[in-house]
Amino acid sequence: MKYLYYPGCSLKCTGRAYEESLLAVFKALKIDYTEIEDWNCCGATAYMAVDEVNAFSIAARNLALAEKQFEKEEEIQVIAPCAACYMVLIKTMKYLNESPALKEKTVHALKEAGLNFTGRVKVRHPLDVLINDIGIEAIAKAKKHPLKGIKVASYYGCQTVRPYSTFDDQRDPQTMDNLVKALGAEPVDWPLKTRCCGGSLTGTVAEVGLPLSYILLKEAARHGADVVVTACPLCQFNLECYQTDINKKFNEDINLPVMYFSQLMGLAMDIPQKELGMQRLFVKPEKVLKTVKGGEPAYV
Amino acid sequence: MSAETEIKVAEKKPWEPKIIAFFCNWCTYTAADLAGVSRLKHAPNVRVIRIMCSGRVDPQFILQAFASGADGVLIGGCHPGDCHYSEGNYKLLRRFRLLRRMLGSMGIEPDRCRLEWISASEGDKVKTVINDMVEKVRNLGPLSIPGHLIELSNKELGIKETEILREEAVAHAG
Amino acid sequence: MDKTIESKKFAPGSNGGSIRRTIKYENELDKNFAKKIADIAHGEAMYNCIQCGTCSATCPVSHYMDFTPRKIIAMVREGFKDEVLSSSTVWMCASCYSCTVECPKEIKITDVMYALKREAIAGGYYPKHFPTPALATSFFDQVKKNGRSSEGPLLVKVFLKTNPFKMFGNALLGWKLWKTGRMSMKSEKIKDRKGFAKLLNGLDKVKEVAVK
Amino acid sequence: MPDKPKIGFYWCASCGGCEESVVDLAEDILMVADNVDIVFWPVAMDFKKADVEKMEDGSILATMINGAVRTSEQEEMARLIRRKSKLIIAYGSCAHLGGIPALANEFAAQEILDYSYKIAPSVVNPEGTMPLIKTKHDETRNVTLPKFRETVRTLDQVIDVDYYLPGCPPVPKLLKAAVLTLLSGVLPPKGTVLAPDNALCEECPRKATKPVDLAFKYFTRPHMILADKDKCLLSQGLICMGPATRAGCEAACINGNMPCSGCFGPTSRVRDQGAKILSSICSNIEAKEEDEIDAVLDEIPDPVGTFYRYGLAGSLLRKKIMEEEKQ
Amino acid sequence: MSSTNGNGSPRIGFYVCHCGHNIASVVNVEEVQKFVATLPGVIVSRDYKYMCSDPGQELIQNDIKEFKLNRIVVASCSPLLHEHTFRVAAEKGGLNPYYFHMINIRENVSWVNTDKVMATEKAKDLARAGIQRVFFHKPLIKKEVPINPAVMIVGGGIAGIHAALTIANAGKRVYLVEREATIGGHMAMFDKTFPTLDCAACILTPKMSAVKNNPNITLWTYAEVEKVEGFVGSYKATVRHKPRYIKEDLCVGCMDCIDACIYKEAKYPDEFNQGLSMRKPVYIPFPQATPQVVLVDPETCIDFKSRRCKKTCIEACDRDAIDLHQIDTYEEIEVGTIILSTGFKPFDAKRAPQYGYGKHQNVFTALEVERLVNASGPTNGEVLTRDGKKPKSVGIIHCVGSRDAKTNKWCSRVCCMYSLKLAHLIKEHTDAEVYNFYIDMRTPGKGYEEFYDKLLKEGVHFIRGRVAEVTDWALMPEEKDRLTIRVEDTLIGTVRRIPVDMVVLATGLVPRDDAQEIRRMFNISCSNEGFFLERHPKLAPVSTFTDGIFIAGACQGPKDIPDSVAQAGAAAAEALSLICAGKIELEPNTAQIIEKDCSGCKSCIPLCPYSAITFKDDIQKAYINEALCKGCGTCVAACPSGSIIQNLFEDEEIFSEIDGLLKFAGLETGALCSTEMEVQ
Repeated sequence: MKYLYYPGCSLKCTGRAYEESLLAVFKALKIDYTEIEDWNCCGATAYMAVDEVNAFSIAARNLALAEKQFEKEEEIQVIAPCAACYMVLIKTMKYLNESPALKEKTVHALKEAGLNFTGRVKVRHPLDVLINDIGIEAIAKAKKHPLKGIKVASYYGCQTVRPYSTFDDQRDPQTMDNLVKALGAEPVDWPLKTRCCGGSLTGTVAEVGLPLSYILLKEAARHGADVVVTACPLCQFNLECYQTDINKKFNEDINLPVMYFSQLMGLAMDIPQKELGMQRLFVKPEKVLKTVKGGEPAYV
Repeated sequence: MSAETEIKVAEKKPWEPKIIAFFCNWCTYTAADLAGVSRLKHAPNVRVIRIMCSGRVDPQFILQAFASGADGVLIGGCHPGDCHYSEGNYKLLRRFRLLRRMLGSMGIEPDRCRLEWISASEGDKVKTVINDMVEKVRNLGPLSIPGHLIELSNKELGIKETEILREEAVAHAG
Repeated sequence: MDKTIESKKFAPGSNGGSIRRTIKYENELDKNFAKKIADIAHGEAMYNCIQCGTCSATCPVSHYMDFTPRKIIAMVREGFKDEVLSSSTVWMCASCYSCTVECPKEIKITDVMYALKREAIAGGYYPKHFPTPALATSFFDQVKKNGRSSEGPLLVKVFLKTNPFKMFGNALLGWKLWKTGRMSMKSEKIKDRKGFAKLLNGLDKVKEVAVK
Repeated sequence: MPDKPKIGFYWCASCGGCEESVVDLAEDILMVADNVDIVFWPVAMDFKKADVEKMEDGSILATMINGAVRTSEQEEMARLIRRKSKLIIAYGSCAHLGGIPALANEFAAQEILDYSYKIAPSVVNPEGTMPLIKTKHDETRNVTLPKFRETVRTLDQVIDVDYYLPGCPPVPKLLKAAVLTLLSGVLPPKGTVLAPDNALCEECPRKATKPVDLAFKYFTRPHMILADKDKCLLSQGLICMGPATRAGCEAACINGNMPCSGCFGPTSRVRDQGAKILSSICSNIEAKEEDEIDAVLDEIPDPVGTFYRYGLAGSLLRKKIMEEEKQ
Repeated sequence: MSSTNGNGSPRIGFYVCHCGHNIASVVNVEEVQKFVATLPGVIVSRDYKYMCSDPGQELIQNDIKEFKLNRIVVASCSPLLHEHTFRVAAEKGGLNPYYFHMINIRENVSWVNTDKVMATEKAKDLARAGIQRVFFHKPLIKKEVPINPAVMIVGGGIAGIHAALTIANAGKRVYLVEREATIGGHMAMFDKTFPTLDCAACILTPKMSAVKNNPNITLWTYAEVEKVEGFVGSYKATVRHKPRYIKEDLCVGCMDCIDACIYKEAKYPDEFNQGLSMRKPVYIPFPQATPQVVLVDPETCIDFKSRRCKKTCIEACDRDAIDLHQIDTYEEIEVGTIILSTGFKPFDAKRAPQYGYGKHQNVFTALEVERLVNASGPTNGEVLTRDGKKPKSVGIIHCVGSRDAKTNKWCSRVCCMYSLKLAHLIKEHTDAEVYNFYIDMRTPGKGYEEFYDKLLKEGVHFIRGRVAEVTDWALMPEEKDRLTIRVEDTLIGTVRRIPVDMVVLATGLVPRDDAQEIRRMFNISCSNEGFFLERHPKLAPVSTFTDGIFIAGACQGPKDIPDSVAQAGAAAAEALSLICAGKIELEPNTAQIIEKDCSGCKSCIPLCPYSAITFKDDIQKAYINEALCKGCGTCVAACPSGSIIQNLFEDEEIFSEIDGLLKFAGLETGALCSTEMEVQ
């Protein structure tokens, strides 16, 4: 199957490692993707707060671009790895299809920009694609170094499974855990898989955001996780980059690596660490690296 | 009163769709009552005729309704398997499938003739179905067959014009 | 756990603990407020609320809000416009959608929060020095201009707007990010910015029409 | 000499078969001739319209008009004859129900003209010449043609009709009976169809072979199978209109191993022959699931042509509702 | 349309009802009345406040005499409600009741339409249709069928038991069919009953044995109804007796076989105790089971697996009551009426995953706790967590599965009260801190609110808020290794985390899984949520749309014990009233074939679901057996030569109704042509 790829702003910046590792994995699994040409910001959570119609329309622009780029396809598969982008794009599809008035407005505006939106797009999350299109078996086969004895806490965050996505259970999702199993690691069953990490609050209102991230790290550690894997650039950022602040604030000494599921896959599939953006991590997943590479340094 | 005057009367008021409904006593008519008891407001364009079973609906009734000026016909029966008389609704379904196709070739759109399974408890479905159908028929516009037949007869009864022609012919001949 | 929270500053009427009247007179209420909020997509579900509090209980940040989400819904329905729009609640919402998922009456609470954020910004209610609205607006402007957001410049802007000193607190983090190539100060832009502008103008037209 | 009762024959839109059927009376026609004066019969003898106009109103005892009404001329003549005759008998399926010509009611008049003068493959008409109501023949004379009406109508949709003699064409036996009734002077109530009021199965030679449970699994058509000569045709999946059609023809078609196509029209208790046969046939289909039902019904490709072969003009809907008629 | 089926030229009396404001507030009844007065055949046209009132009916009767009316049309409520009333009125006036026709302008017009003008137009159309219809009405003779005095009751819970005893005590034969091995239903599992706190067993078991001992009651447990045919007065039901591998008549319930079973330890989850205790393959559901008969569970009995068991049980039984080769047996019974009391099913707590039932071992359902607190239960009345500890604090979560768009929209009505009861019992047994988490406290019933007061005094915590989640992750030290309930205390307006040792889920009541099949079998309806539908929510709460079939107890909707018993009584009374009347009148709306017209085409014969139509070979025509005809009219619609008529629904009656409803009333296509003549 052919896919269109919508990176979103974060994956070009704080989340670069996500993009690098994901695309590396795609390549390794021979997933045929092309980036949407001249895509724009999805509007994320902030845009909706200022102007609803605009928010839907700028999101719709990307869908329209997709339709333009793949005009022949019956149904266009768009992969959006960033949880926020993913959710916003699905939401846009849903609302435009459900509210004709809104759709009319948007389509009219898109016309102004020389675009059209018919609603042929299907927005997919990479986890969805990997599990349901590629399949656990294929992934299990693709791994070179089974992650024996590694305890992985899958952290889905909010918007990957809520509220519109349907590829997994909204309260107790399993896809990432299955993925982890396929890589030979041991998923830890913990209760906070989908609890909020604080989102942008962690950066803006630390006194509210930090505790949330803290709870997550602490609970993951309590369940004996060696590493936390996420599918969202913001979650990864909050959980990893604020660990020093968190330790300071709650006088703990948590040192829990937080990486993208795609990076974990890459390591297991013996993809060079550089291609997986491992060097961009603040907290190195030493234990994982030992298992895959007999303890060589992770970065050059 | 002659149909002609009727037409004029009809023209005075803005057109409103007229829909004849045949509801089976056990499911759909009861559901309509339930809609009433629950005060579920809906479009006033549907006139219900109560029959014991949707199986009683004779295709003649539907044609007669159209021929007498209905813009749409709605039939309501028990869900398949739920018929109070075990299978009347299936018998109707079979007639309906062909009748609807036939109406199509007679220039009557499928949306004007509708069959719905509505159980005794589905008062809300009565409401939604009626509103939906009234809207669809409203968009289709009036059918008013008798109206057409009369207009068409007026148009056809061009006696005068033939007379004139003949006179001319005679005149020239003479 | 840390309870001190800046948002207290603008909790309704909490002007330094002075005595304050809590009775509410009908003429102080905005009777159209509920309708206005309900008019957003799927908003009518808001009227289903039975005040069970599931939203508040499942919300990860409700304990930092001056009104819990449940209470906000009640206040919206009754027209407590000023209190709602000047409350910290809407700006605490992290859009995690767990309330939307858990609500037994299928109320899209997160969307209601968005609607309130918009109202607050439009009505100039929102606290000037509180970061979240600042983030929202700066983000909005940036995307409007460039078609994309660039976290580096964005954060700088937000801090300048709100609390410049915080920046130094985050200097170390910023440097680490820059070192690992996860943060740059250059602004991302899309190519077809004209078309993008057209798109947004087009919308403004549509809206005008809607207004007329 | 004593005046014999006057009888007339006239034809409108018809094939002439009805006229033939009069001759089919064979020697009985002499009986008729002895007892009545045939004062008007364009097919057989030379009459002019003027002759009829000269007659005084109501001077003809009965006129048998066959054929449906499509043109202004037919309309005009029908009215004229109505004035001149005490009784009008709609003679044959076309006058009675519209007949084969009435199938044209599935199309607009213009469509039909266009097809027959321009589109039809056999037509060679480069100039696209079309019949005109009025053409200048030369300096002195205009030629006029009757107007081609929008629809085909049954006789009683144009004039008041007293009796109906059904059939395509009516069978001699019934014609003879009709004439005798007229002469007898004891007349049945107005509007009577001069044929038995039961369905054809009553007199069908294959009645006994009709199973109690038809449970149709499929339908077929005469050109597709070799029908068993003594088994009920419905039981062989052929659409036979017999159950919904008046008896009186003594199952002529069935005896020719062809299904009844309904030319005698419905019984007095039925308003719409097509609707009724549809109802009874469909009710007896075996399938229950919508798509299975449709699969069986798809084997009736042209329901209108099948169920209204003779009855379209006289049916409840009478004609196709044309797009332009809907506003 | 001028034809009147030869019953005299019609003299019609028309009456339109205000129904107080119910109709008059939307429909301009006076306008309708004036309009109808102008219609052909109408002699009197009146509007009146309440037509169904005595004066209203007398009005009709007097007019019939005074104006020699021979047709009556009343425009008021639904015929399903008052048609009978007015027919009787017409009859009293000396008219054949079937000369009456009823028009529904309340349920079909005033209650569902808002536009007064349109509604009035609609009412007029309906009236005109009715007027035109009665032209063709014929006098008909009522059809009566006898009532078989035997009654079948399906479901032996408290409702079924009470109904059975009531009818049996009136001296009538009752067949009580119960699916389980014992009667008693859910009530038998309860410990105490609210609000009086008297022990369920103490009040139930006497009634159970009364059933067993009543000579008029045939008690069939471990049996299911397979098939039901016939109609009110004479139903024929086929009952399947499931093999319990014990000869019921021989077993005296000595339970020697149970002791003798080669399984020395009971190792299979005990259904009656909600799997909180174990039983053997041969077992008796519970000590007071009625009948006192053991049964063998083929799923777990070795002999059924390997056929190589020593069969110590058989040796042990000195009455040779054990027969491991039993098979299904069928029995056919004839009854006149049927009462369905098939009960409910508790909501499956797993469908509310946020409460962790099945994930956290100390989350219990209410029914499990009922067994725990029960002296004869798995813990002999001790309330213990699954790890065998006495809980120091217990949280009871109300509305589990109820009032939730994702699961059940409805309120289950009994949960608040039984939660209060359990709170009391748990406190009594353990003296733990008990928290009730409720959305709204619903205590409508005699002594219920007082019971709530009592609980408040007992120091039980009441927190108004729907629990968001039950989790085992500890944020605070006191939460370690316990279950934490996260909830908003909505009355205070803050979110709270409350650690407990035991969570009780007050699961709601839902329809039984096979409610739909049952409903089909008995030809009745279900309401949207799946409970059996009553004929009228207020006026016929235990009747169904099928005559002679009644419903009682929680199969009709969530209900507590007092209400179930009350309904059971009502259902019994309904059945008895039919039985005492001895016969029931049926609508004479049967079909008949006009012999002289029928051509014998046989099209109608296979269409009749009751095989009421046969082919008479001697005259070569079809014939309808009126006794078998139920009056659906399918054959009428399908008769290709129009030779079948259905009383009350003749073609002409319906055609005239259609025409009456539409503008071109009375002008059939033929008539239309004559207007063409007028035009020229």
